Parts: sequence; structure tokens; C-alpha cells
Amino acid sequence: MERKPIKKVLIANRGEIAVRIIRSCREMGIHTVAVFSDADRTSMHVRYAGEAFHIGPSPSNESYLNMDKILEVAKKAGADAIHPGYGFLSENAEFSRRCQQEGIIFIGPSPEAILGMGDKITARRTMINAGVPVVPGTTDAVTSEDEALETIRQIGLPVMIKASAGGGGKGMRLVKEEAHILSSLRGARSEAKTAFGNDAVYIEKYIDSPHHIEFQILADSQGNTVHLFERECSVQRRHQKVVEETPSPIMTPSVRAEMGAYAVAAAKAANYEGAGTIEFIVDDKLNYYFLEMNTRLQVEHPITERVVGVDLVKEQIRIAEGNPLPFSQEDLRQNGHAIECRIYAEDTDNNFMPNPGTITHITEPLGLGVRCDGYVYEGYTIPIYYDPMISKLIVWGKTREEAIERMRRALFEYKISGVKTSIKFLERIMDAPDFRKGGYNTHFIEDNLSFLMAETECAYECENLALIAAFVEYTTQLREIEQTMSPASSRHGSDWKEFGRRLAAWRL
Amino acid sequence: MERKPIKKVLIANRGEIAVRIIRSCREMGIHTVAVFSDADRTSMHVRYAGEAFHIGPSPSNESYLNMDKILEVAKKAGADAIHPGYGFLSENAEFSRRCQQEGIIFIGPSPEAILGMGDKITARRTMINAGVPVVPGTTDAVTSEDEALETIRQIGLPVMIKASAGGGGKGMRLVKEEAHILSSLRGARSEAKTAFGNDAVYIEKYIDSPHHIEFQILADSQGNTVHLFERECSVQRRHQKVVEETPSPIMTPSVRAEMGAYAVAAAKAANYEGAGTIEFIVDDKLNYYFLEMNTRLQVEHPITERVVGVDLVKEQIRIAEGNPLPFSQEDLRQNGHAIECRIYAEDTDNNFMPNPGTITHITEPLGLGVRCDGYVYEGYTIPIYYDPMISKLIVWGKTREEAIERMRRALFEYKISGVKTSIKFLERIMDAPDFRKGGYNTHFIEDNLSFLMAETECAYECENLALIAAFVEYTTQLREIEQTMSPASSRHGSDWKEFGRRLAAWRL
Amino acid sequence: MELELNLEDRKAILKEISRDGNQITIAVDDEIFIVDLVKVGPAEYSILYKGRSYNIEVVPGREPKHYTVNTFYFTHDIEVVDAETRYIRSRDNATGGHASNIIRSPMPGKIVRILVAVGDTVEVGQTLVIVSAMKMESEFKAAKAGKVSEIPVSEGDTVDGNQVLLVIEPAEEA
Amino acid sequence: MELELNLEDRKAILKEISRDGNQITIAVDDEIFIVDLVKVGPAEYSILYKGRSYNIEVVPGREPKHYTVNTFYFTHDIEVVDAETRYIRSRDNATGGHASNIIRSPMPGKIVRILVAVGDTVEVGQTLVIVSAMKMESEFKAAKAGKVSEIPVSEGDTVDGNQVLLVIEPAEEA
Repeated sequence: MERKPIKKVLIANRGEIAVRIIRSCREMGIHTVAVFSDADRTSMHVRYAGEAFHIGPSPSNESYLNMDKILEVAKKAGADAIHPGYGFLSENAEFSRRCQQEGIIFIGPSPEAILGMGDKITARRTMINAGVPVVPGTTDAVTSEDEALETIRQIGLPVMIKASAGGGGKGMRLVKEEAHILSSLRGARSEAKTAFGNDAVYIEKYIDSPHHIEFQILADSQGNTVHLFERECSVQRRHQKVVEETPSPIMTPSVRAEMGAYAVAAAKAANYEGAGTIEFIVDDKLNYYFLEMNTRLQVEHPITERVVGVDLVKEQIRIAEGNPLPFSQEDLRQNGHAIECRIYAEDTDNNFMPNPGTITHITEPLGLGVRCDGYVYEGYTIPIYYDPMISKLIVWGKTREEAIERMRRALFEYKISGVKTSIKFLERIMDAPDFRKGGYNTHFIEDNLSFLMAETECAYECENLALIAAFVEYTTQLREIEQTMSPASSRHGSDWKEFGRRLAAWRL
Repeated sequence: MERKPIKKVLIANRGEIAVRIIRSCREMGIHTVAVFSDADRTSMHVRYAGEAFHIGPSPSNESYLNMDKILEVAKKAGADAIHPGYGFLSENAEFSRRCQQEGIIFIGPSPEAILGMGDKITARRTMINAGVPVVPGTTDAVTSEDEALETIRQIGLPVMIKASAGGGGKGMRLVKEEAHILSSLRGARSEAKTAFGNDAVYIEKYIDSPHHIEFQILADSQGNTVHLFERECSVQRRHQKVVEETPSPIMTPSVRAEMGAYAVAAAKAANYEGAGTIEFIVDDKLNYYFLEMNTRLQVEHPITERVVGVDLVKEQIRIAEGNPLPFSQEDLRQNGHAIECRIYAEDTDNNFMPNPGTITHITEPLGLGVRCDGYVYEGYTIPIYYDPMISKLIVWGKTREEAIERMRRALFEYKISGVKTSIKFLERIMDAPDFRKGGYNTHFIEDNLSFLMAETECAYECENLALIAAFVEYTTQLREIEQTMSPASSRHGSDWKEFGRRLAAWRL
Repeated sequence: MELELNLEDRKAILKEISRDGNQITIAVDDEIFIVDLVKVGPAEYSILYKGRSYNIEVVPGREPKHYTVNTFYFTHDIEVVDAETRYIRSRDNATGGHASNIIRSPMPGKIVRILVAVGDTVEVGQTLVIVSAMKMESEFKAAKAGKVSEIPVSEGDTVDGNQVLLVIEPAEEA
Repeated sequence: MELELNLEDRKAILKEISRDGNQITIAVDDEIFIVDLVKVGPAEYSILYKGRSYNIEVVPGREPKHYTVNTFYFTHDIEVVDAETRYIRSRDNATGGHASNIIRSPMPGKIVRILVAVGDTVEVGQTLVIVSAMKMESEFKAAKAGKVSEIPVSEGDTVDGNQVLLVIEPAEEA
């Protein structure tokens, strides 16, 4: 195998993940190239990278998804590799192929691996052949309604109808009653057609209290594949992960070893190279089934980094350079417990509506066991065009209990003004008895909504102190104004600098 | 042994260590009480604690060293324990005794243990009795000059004369030549008399290329004592530690095991309870000798926390509550490598002169493997009365090399404006070949001063860009002024708010 | 100095009794508070009250004399009511200003579609405008029936938080 | 706009050639720079130049028209020299202002001891004042021989950085 040291990486992404990737590159002595859209000139990844180039208008399909432009910048800047982060072009087989053609290393899997795992039905078939357990259901796309009815009769209700090209919950229908089978099938297909231009669907047994548990894998170009244990991702809202932790509170050592071995088998079956994630659906009895493979770095990768003690971005880069993995499965251990909370700019009291805007003040949590991966800064305006995630807060503790207490402490310290955030909501999750117990499944948020959304009352004292602070702020301003407007001071009318300084003080 | 849960802790300290202690208390659900001097009303520990009380004027002997006042506040606030941090009252046997008398738990050792280890000669004798190797020299204070001469003839030159009650390099003399013995002895005694009111000195063999290596220990009230491995603290300037790391790059597993066992023996010999540190002096051949015991939490404790995975403040509190240690020696492992840099407000280009002042801007380093324990914030004025340490930057890496690269990355990200800091100097230490090699001793800074202080030249380009930025800043201000002063805008002369807003913008 | 402050539905009268450096004595309605209060940042106050330490942030609101005050867990909208405010309010009441018929964007975003035109009659619950922000689309619906009298934005516009999207003239009360 | 700027010993003439949003073309002496420059914070600029990304902080200095400019590793003192500055300078030269005979405190601290009195004659290297800050005492010595003409501080005073501690009237040149 040829080894080619990477000297300069273009990061085809923005936000916290771009900053996070640049950090690892810096530590490796690798030069970095940022790209940015109109909306992102002042974004942290542009300021933090060694070089930065404009690639187009704000909407991502005209910038961060513009392969031609990104490849053009990579060549102009002399980048020998591109890291796609997550989202955008990270799971785009065409982009992986274009990089290959241009002689630029794509820090991610081959186009074939992306394609093979991107199509759910192909992926499912590959896993069945490799002996990995999958949810009972169809192996092929369902082409006729009769076939669908027959399959459902075999599996038994409830079932889930899913778009073959799907993702993000689109083209998905849960069917619990016989009477709804046909209407759900038609609905799923028409939605899939609209969303993905492809109405192929498949049918799976519906798992009733599902836990979403995924395994991180790393595979080098020499055929070595290891797993870095699991992540529990069952705290979800609208199929979007909100809190992740590792180890999973429901996992046992023997099931972990089994699932880990299947995750490695799955990656090998896909001829996978790089960092990837095998998602499983797990029921309350710890029966587990392959769900899908994500052929990229996950948002929640830091909890694995903390507990296993590995920098996953560095490993991705080393694999892309053609190096063998520096460790074998036996070298890897889980040490303590890590939790990640995703901090969104959103109004949790108003149906979680996104809340872009200007950050007027930010205090990030620090200290023992706390990692904060963000990208916003004081004075930065979060653009309206992209994901509302501000940062990821990751804590580590010797035990799960300590990690939860540390997360509460860190959320308490985390202050962001100017935009509404999910911080308070996340604190409620940490306090929820169902979360503390640890046996929660993907219905957790739904089931605990009244607890999570409960209006906590501001004590009478806290209300009065808020009034006092506003009173003092107002009267202090007023006094300053009167002082400056008074005849005594207007004598020095020409001293605009002093005047400005005073006004500045009030307005601040 | 009686177990008494602690519900409220008064932190008899300030700065980063007070904030760090409050963090652990918060995670344990323990209420916190801060105390503050005149100069510290706006200090972070006051803002971050649950309660805060004023204890006196700015000079520490009228506030942070005022035992009566601190105990009075503890009783008023209903604190059942006091954490002294480091410095101030942390190694004051009288304060430990006063707490005992008042029925308040002192989170630290007994008055007897502090006294026993505080007097260097007593400590030395205890260690000899316990079989712990000590530097060849006198066991008793030297009372006559003849005795001194005789001892020095026995040990052989070079020797070190040290004040019995000493610390911080005061009352200390290195003697290399016979001719200087008497003058050095007299100098050391008179300095000791002035500094500590006690002219007792003792004489030790001088170790030529000494490494300062210390072992962290924890001892509970049930007689269990463990060590948490070593810290390498040889990067020192004027006997002040600047950079610490663990594991020590010169340590071998067998010497570590031996020294660890002696550290435990030393703590047991002192009837020690709580967290403490056994300092050793180690020569290039790994001969090691007991130097002294610090009966408190050390500034550099976080590197041990990171590599061993233990929260030392929490363990201190649990021990003070009467709980047994939750782990035995066999449970403890060193995992990876940690380095700490101490960030001082000082002018490294001007003889390291302290540089207090107002923080106008601060960006703290974040991301994988980085911990920043500080206390200053934007707009905060560092007082002139206390230690110039702003924060401690701690990084972890899987290997020593990764830790060094991560520290460089973190120092690069760390931006503090308004005061001068040691950040650039610390970056040079990380780059120094002697530091990278790892075999350095306490002469490191002295020996590498020309490398560490070398003037790096700002490239012509960087100078021109600095000029351009200043030009744009000035001309932008000028334009804004002209605009506001123009007749067109003065028509709206009464709109003082808009006017103020604009002026504010320029002045910022 | 005595002032009326509104905190959401609560009306409170605050009166400063004395001030000595950071030590301020203030009456809130009939209760006396002795606080140690100091401004520690552009918008941040540190308050010590009965020994307890509070961090309170006072951010100027979108309108003059309005403040957004953040205490530990809570966000309060506080308005200082002075003579001018009272005057404006009485005038508005006299002329019957109906703020509730103004549809504002609660966040910055982009106008994806406007489903009505000036002059259209709208029903309660009818979708009027769709705004997109951060990969999500939000629909804005009519809270009252009436006639669209103004649409100061166009499709494709980028709007700020609190910007007026649409004004509805309410239907005559039956 | 054309201006003279001093960066330590270097004198440079800067001239703005064009500006289009963030894109600014500027001549520094004879070299042309095309930069993408945007202010991202109260004192922080982000500059893209030849693709490279720079963060430069421009902090107003203690005196008007003086700036402290921090680039990655370096701190520069930059002065804008305009007509007014030139006038003041020529006047000072005419009257022979000797700034070097003013002893200033380089940092905030507390005056521990003043070892001379107004009217005293001092030698080069003689210790004049001892200032304490952060557990360290620093001695300030005379750089030139002369007579103490002013001591605007007293023992026990707390002083700011750059505050004048002592003025020495230089001895007549031999």
C-alpha cells in the first residue's frame, strides 16, 4: 500500500465541525484551507483556518454543495486532501469519485462504499449476506401493492414502510392496523417520489420500544477493522439526536462484544475504509438489528473520543494517508462515561422554532471533564441558511452519575445571550427520572414532554431582583444623560471624544 | 469512623482555585460560600458561588489570612466545612486547629500533620525513621559553625544550606567551594531569621542536575493510603513551577513503583489524612531522595486528575466526610499523557515583571483534550494584591508527543488582551528541543534562555497588515466623526440616542 | 427616584431609598431590599442579596425603555413606564390601535411564500406567510379574521426578527 | 486618503486606493495590497490576503492616534502621524521636551517607598522608587543624572500603569 503524507487539507464544511477538524490538522502540522459562502465571511472556521476562499452565495447548493467550485479552490490552494465533515458532501459518492479523478484524497470512503450503504435495500442485502442481523422485512424494493400486503402478512403488524433512498424521516410510515396498510403504502411512495425522486420503498417489522445504539468503526486500507464501542442515541426529537452517551446504560459486556463483532463484519462486508458508524435498533430484551451505516464522521463522535482516548479526525487522516491503524481491537478500552448535549439556537418554548440572531454574550463552560466544541463568538451573527446547532457540550465522568452531575454543572455555566437556546431544555433532560434511570428508548422526549416542558416558576425574590437590576440600569443611564446634557458639561461641547466615551458607556 | 455528609463548604481562597473547588462542590450538590476582599468584589469566585461574604481590605493579611473573620463568616453562613485551596491558610496548622475547635471540618490534614511536615527538619527525621531515602545531610538543625563545617566535610561539596522553616528559596544557599562555606552559612541564617523569625538551618548534599518529581497521595481516615503516580515539575523559574507533566519522561515502571511505595510510606509515617504531595529530588541516574511534603492540593493537581481519571477535590471532600477511598492502589492506572502550563499576567520580555490590568478581550482554548482552569473574564481587572496567575491550561494526549502538539495548538488559540501574558514564552518552551527530548532538569529554563527569549521576527507581510488594520481603524473612525459632525446630521440634533450609538461604535 | 416597571403581567413601583457605592437600598412595592449591586460587564450585574450571589443580565430591548432581563433560569421582559409611555398608551387606546393584527416574524429568516394579497379577506387560522430559517419552514397564520391592509415584505426577502410581515384590518365586530 | 504611520522605528505612507465592501486596495509605501478586511469584534479584524487568513486586533492606545496592534505572535505600537501630531512634535523639539526623564510605572501597583525628595540630586542607576505588584517588588532607577523636580505620588498610593512617578531635570551637559 502506498503511503502519501497529507500536507494541506481543504475542509468542505462550516460551523463547529470545520473548526474541530482544523484543530486536529493543526496538531498534526497540516495546513488548512477553509471555504465560505457569502453568509460565512465572519464565521469562525474562516478566521481559524490558515487559508480561506470564497465559494459562492449563501444557500448551500450554491456554495457548500458546489463540487466544481470546491475542487477548483482545492487545486488553486494546492490542497492534497479534502475533509467533508458531516452533512453537505460527506456522503456524496459523486464527490468522492470526483476527488479520486482529480487526484485529491477524499478523507472518507470510496464512492462504491458510499453508494452501497447509501441505498438502504442494497445495504440490507449486503448485511444479510454477511450474517448481520437485520430487522425482519423485505430484502428488495416493493414493486406491487399485492407484494406489500403479502410481506406484511408474513412479518405481522406493526410494520414500518420506509423509502429506499430515504433519510430524515421522509417517506416513512408506521402501520399498526390492517385497514391503514394501503393508504400508508401509497403515502410513503408518493412522499419518497417527491423527496428523493424515487418511489421505491421497503417494509420492516416495527420495533416497539426501540433503542438507537450505534457502533463506531475504523477501517484502514490494509484490511484492519476495529470498533470503538457503542453510543446510545435514543434521546431524539423528530428523528434528530439531542443527547448521546457512551457506554449505553442498557448494554451488557457480552451483547457489546457480539454487536461490536457484527459492526466490524458489516464494515468489512461493505469493503469500508475510514471512520464509519453502524446503527442498530435494539429492543428492551436487547435483541438488535442492523439499521443503516453512516459513511462519515458523526456529530456525536466526541463521546467515543473521550471514553476510548482516540482522536477520530486524526485517525481518519492517517487512514487516508495509507497508514495502518496504530491499535488493534485488544488495545481499546472504554474508560468512564461520556455524555454529549447538542446546543441549538432554538426557542424550546415555541415549538423548537430555530432562533438565528446575533450573539451578544457567551460564556463557555470549562474545567475538569468538560469539552465544548462550538464556533460562535461574541458579536457573531448566526446565519439563517444552515443548521441551528451552536455547539456540542461533551462531559466525562468516572461513572454515569458523575457525568450527569458534571453535565448539569456545565449547562449551568453555559451562558449565551442574543439568541434563544436549548440549554434549559437539556438541563431538564438531565433532571428527568427516566433519563437518570437509563432505560429510556426513542420515545423518551415524547413520553416525558410534560416534565421537560414544565414551567418552572421564578421565585418572587428572583423576580424582584430582576426588577431592581432593570431599575438601576435605567436610572444610571438617565443620570448620565442628564449630566451630559446639562449646561455645565455643554460648555465643553467641542470635546466630542469625552462625550462619545460617556455615551458609549451608557449604550453598552 | 463517624461519617458526616458535608452540605455547605466555605472556600477560604480566591482566583482560579476557588472557582475550581466550587465546580466540584456543584457537581456533588454541595452549597458553596465565597469570601472576598475589597479588591475582589467583581472576582469570578464571588459571582460563581452560591453565597458570598466580604471579609476585609485587599491585602491578604487583612482578608484571606484573617482566621477570625473567615470562621465568623463560616458560622454565620452555616458552612459545615472549609476548603482552604492552596496558598493562604492551606498549610496553616493553627487554622486547621481553630476549625477543629469550632466544630467546622477543615478539608485538609490535621494540625499535627501540617506541623510535622511544615518543619523541614522534623519531616526529614520522620522520613529517615520510615525508611524513605533522604538527601545525605544533617538530621538536626545546625547550631554551631563548627558542626556545620564538620557535616560538610562528611557529605562533601557541593552542599545546600536550607532554612528549617523555609520555602520559596528564602534562606537557601548553594556552596560549591570551601572558601564560601562560612559566609554562605551566615547569610542563610540571617535571611532565615528575617523571613521566618527562626534562624535554624540544615545542610544537604547538593544534587547536580536535579529533577523535581512529586507523587500525589490520598489517605482516608480509615488508614487506606494510595499514590496517584508522579508529576514532573522540573521546568521552573526562580523555584516557581512553570510547566508540569505526567508521566515524567525520565521515569521507568520499576522506579515509579518504588517511589510510589515510598510516597505511601511517607504519608503513613506522617499520619496523613487527605490529599498531599511527596516531593522528591531525582538525579540523572534516577537516584531519588525525599525533599518535602506539601500538605495541601497542588496548583498542578489537574494533570493527575486527567491521567488517572480522578477528581481530587471530590476525593478530598469525601475523605473529610469520613468516607473510605473508593479505589485501591490496584484500581489506579496512568492513561495517556497530560501537560499543564501556568498562564501568568507578566511581561516575559521585561524580566517577567507582573502585569496586572484590565482584560479587554479573552478567547479560551477549547476542543478535544483541553482543559482551561481560569477565573478572569472580559472587563475584569486583575488586582495588584495577589498572585499573577491567570489560569492553568491542561492538555491530554494519547502520547507525550500528541500532548505537546495539542498544547501548542491550545496556546495558539488562547488570546488575552489588556495585560501581557506568558503565553508566547510557554509556546517557546513547547518548541525547545531540550523539552521535546524530555530529559530536562530544573536548570532547563536557565540553560535554554537564549532559545526561549529569542526575538522572533514579524514577517514583513505581517507588519504591513498591522499597518493596514490600524489605517482602516483610524480612517473609519474619522469618516464616522465627519459624518456625524456634518450639517446634514446635526438637523437631528435632538436624537441623542442615535448620536450616542454612533459615537459608541467608533470608540469601540 | 420612583418608577413604575412592568414585568409581564405584574406592575411594580420601585423607589430608590439610598445608595452608597455598591450598597443600594430600594423599595419594590412595599418590600425593602438592601443589595450589593455592581455592573461587571457590558450588560451583566452581580448582586449579593442576603449573602446569596446572583448574576443578572440586563439587555436593552428592541424598543426604548424595554429590557430583557435574564436571571439564572428565566428571561423577563421588563418595561419602564414613565410619563411619555403613559401618554403614548392613552393616545393608542383612544384611537384603538390593534397591535395583535400585525403579524411579525419571531426570528430572522427568508420569506418563502406569501399566500395572500393586499385587499384579501382572511379567515382565522388561514396561512398567510411561510418563512424559512435554518432548514425549517414555519407557517404564520391569521389570529383574527379581517382584510389584509399591508404587506411590507416580498417573497425572497430576508427579514429580521420582530419585523412586520403583514397587517390585517379586523373584520367589523358582528 | 493618505497617512503617515509609525510602527516602532519604521515610517510608512499608507494610501487607500479603492474600497468595495470588504475588498480594500491600499498602498503601503510602494507596495499594493488587495485585502478582504472585515471587523468581527470590538477591536478585531479578520483579514484575508492572498488566500491566507489573519486575525489582527487593533486596540486604542493610551494616547489618541496611538494603537496597539496584535498580530499572531507580535505586538506593535503604531502611531498615526497627522498635521496636528507634526505640529506638536515640532513645538516639543523647539522647547526641548525630554520625555526620557519622566519615570513611569510600567504596570499598576502600590508605591512601597520613595527614596528621594524633590530637589535631590540623583546619580545614574540610583534607586528612586519601589513599587509592589502581585507579591513582587520592583525598583525604579534613574536612567540619567539630574535633579528631582516633581514627585506626583506618595508612599502607599495605588498607581495605574503608565502613571508618572517622578520627573528628573537633567544635569547640565558638561
